[in-house]
Amino acid sequence: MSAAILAGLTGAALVGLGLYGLLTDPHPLRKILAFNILGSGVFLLFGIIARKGAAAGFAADPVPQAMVITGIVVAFSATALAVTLLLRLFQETRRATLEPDAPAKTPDAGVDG
Amino acid sequence: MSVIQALDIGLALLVLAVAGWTIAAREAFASVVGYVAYGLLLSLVWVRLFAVDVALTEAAIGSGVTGVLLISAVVRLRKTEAPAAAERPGVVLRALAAALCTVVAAALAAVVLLMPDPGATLAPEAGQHLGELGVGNPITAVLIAYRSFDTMLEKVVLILAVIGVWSLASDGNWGGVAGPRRGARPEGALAFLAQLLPPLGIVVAIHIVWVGANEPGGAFQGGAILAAMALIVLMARLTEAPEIRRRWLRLALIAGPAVFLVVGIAGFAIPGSFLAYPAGWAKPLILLIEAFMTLSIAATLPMLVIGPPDRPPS
Amino acid sequence: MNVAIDIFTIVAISAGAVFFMAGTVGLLRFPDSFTRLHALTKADNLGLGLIVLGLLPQASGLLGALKLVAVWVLVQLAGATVAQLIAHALRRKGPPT
Amino acid sequence: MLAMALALATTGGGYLLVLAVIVPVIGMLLSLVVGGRHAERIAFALMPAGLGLALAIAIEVWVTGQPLVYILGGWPPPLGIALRADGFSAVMLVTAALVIAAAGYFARGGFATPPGVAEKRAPLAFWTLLQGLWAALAVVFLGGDLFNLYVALELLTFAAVPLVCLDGRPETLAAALRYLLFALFGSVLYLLGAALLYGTYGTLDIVLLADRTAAEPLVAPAVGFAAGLMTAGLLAKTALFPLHLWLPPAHANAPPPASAVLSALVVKASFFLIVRLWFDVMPGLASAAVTTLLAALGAAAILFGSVLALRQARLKLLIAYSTVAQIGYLFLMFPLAIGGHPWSAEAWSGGVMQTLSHAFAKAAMFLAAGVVYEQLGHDRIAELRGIGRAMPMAIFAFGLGGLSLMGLPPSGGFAAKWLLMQASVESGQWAWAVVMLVGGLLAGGYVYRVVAPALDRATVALKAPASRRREAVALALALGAVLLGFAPPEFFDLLQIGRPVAMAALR
Repeated sequence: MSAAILAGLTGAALVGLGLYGLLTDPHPLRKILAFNILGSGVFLLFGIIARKGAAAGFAADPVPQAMVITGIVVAFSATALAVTLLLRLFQETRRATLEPDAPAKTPDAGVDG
Repeated sequence: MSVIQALDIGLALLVLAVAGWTIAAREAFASVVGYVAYGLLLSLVWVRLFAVDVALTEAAIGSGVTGVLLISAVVRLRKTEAPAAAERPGVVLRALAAALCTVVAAALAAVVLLMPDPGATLAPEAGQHLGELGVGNPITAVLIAYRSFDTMLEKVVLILAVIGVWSLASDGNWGGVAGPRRGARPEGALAFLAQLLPPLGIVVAIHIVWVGANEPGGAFQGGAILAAMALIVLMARLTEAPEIRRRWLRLALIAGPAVFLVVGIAGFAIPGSFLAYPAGWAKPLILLIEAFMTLSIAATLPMLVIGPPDRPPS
Repeated sequence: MNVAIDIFTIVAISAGAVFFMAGTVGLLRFPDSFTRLHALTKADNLGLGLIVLGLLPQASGLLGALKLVAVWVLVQLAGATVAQLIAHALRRKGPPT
Repeated sequence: MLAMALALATTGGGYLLVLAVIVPVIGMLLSLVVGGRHAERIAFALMPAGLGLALAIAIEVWVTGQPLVYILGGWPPPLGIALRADGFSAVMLVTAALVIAAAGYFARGGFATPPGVAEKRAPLAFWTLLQGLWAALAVVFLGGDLFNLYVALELLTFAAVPLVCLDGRPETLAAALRYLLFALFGSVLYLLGAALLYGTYGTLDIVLLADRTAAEPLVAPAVGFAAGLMTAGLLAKTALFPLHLWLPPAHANAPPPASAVLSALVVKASFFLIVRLWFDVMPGLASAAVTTLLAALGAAAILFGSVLALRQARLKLLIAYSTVAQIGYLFLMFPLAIGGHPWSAEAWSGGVMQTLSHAFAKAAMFLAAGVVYEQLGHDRIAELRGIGRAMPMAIFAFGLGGLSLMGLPPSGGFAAKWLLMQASVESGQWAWAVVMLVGGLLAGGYVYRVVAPALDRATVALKAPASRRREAVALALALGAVLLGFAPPEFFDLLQIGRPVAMAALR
């Protein structure tokens, strides 16, 4: 079994694990963690595709590898925005839940925000 | 089975075990610690896939900077774990979710295994133009030349994320020092490290950006190391974070995409195409863009980690 | 000559691995956090030191050797700092458990 | 083959596509650096430029009768990235420019930096994010590469989510976080599909992919799986039933100009990519089962969204649920417009028309609701009696928008639903026509719930003086939705330019 096939299987399993965490864990921070694991599984699949594209003296196809670098940076900024939102939500409500308790309680503040 | 193969399998199992721990751990803190270890192990997998550039990015950003962000968040959110645990779906739902995820993972594994090997590739095309670009690292060529539009937009994504994070400040604190108010000065050991490490880190970062043209490395990896240095200095409270209203901070944030755009628009005039480099000028222009991208990334990442300002401007 | 260098490398790295092993066993078996910390830092110190020492003769040129030493020094610094911080945090929390 | 060669080289006027993307990017970067009240000024200075560029692109596409292409950096696909504009992209760009300009004009004052203050949080965030969102939409409508489109989707998410919670109330924060998680989930599935496509074909360029999928008689399992993953991810972002849960709280709680842009444009961006995927990239894979499933979900969305809209107590939530329903109509075009049937062109025009007219109508309705809220201090439907006198233009705008949602003439919504219904009758797929009729009746119900009491002869106590300017903005958008109903035949010719089946017939 080559490293690439092994990495492909690992990537697929990571996607499954991340998906499970995203679906079942109620805590937003754990959902964010699961999203990151899901994402890294997807990146690994790019990695195996790059490895299978070894040609012309390169050990791997650089195009998908470059896409992964872009993807990692985007995933980080997504994590940062989500974590900051979550911390702010906690600061306001002392809770961290996505269930909108009473969305109709105070309607929006119009455009004067 | 060779030793290398056994090591590969061991590494894969370890990665999966730590990922499973991250998902299943009872306490969120343990889960975050697991995630940081997971990121480091994953970088080893990337090395095994002949993707050293990705391994560096994963270790620096995916594991390192993300780890700092998550650990500081999990400590502040400790009180919310028990109420959230009560919302956990029942066994039946979880079993259903597990079944669904298993099916997806199995299908994905099958699809990936069935893909042709050697598969479709752009490696020959990517390699063909390295000479005219004057760079030896094909990944740098993809990021700063062939698909430079992606890279430029991705930096805009980072800036929008900073604006999004800042927008979560309260009105009165707008313009103030970025990040939460910190308590007492931490112990001497951290301050010692924060004085010793940055000079070394800056040298390493510049080295990584510089060699990035020909070897693994580049703006993202180097910028992430600089960002880590900034974060250590901030954590040791050797200096305050800048106020977000500062013009120089904002210039540093946008420098990368701005230089990218200027070079790109100049391309309209000289080689005749947006984002194209004039013959013979590719290498210096790529280095120029990389330098400013590094600066912008080094400014952006700490802003995303430390969060919105928590006190009014002075 | 080459054989002697290779044997030196193998011996040094094996010794380093033993220290890492011991450190891991200590992490798992020691009774409280302070002693666990002690076990871990020793493994970092000596284990990594021996491995780097073993790899030095195999390094490609002076720059490679310097990088290896830099890795060791950086891990030392980070390890020592983190151990300090953890120990302080533990002391704030109360007596060792 | 001719079409292939055309799609891989820069065409005349192609530079307009680059400008359409970088003008808002430059505006966003400048606004952040200069800061303060200049952010608003820069946004306003660039809006006419953006609209002009969008119109220039539309005219260029219309005159040449061919899609515009720009090869970025001189690196042709598969290695490089191309920007392309066909008829659909061009009209979406114009619509985006108009709706964003209207929302911006509406937001003036509300998001102004007061005199004596160097910079305020909400205004700076609003004007920079609005320009970021605009840039993201331009890339979505013009991008020719699936990974580039992934970056565009992320740009869109990062610009849209903070807009939802600009006022910082807890329920908006929860809504924004939920929106963000759904959107990220959608992006990651999309990216996974893109990875599988790259692994199979070695390119992510839409035209090259279309050529390669068409050339292969048998599709690899990876391709089918990729299409499923990408569609599922994009559906989560489009909020098609049953993945709509995030939409009502997010759209109903955002500040009105943001709600208008989110409902009118942002959900359409991911819909646009679903259309690209199934019509351009892999039309061969769009079997009857796939298109029927999409349309069935659309039909369920129409019925479910409309019924829930009928039951809402708050005006903005009603409008948000109406968005859930109207998104459903978009998906009815899939079984009707795919393939080269005589009715396909009608269904395609109908689908595009629905996208455009809903954008104008829904933006008008959210802005009208913003006026109502601003003046009453609430938006409880039960207490709207008599507001028609206090703010006649806003209620008129709401009613005209509603007309378009119901599909009554004269309106763009009527044209859209008429075309879709005609196609469903001609193709013998009667069920969709019935759903559209029922949906129209239900829409009539929820619009009546608001308009009838508003026109009552009662007096209301206003908290704030009426802003005629804002009412006029809402009315102008609603008139846009009506005007679409008078679109000349040439307009429909424009929509057909670059339609994949039409191109295939040309080949």
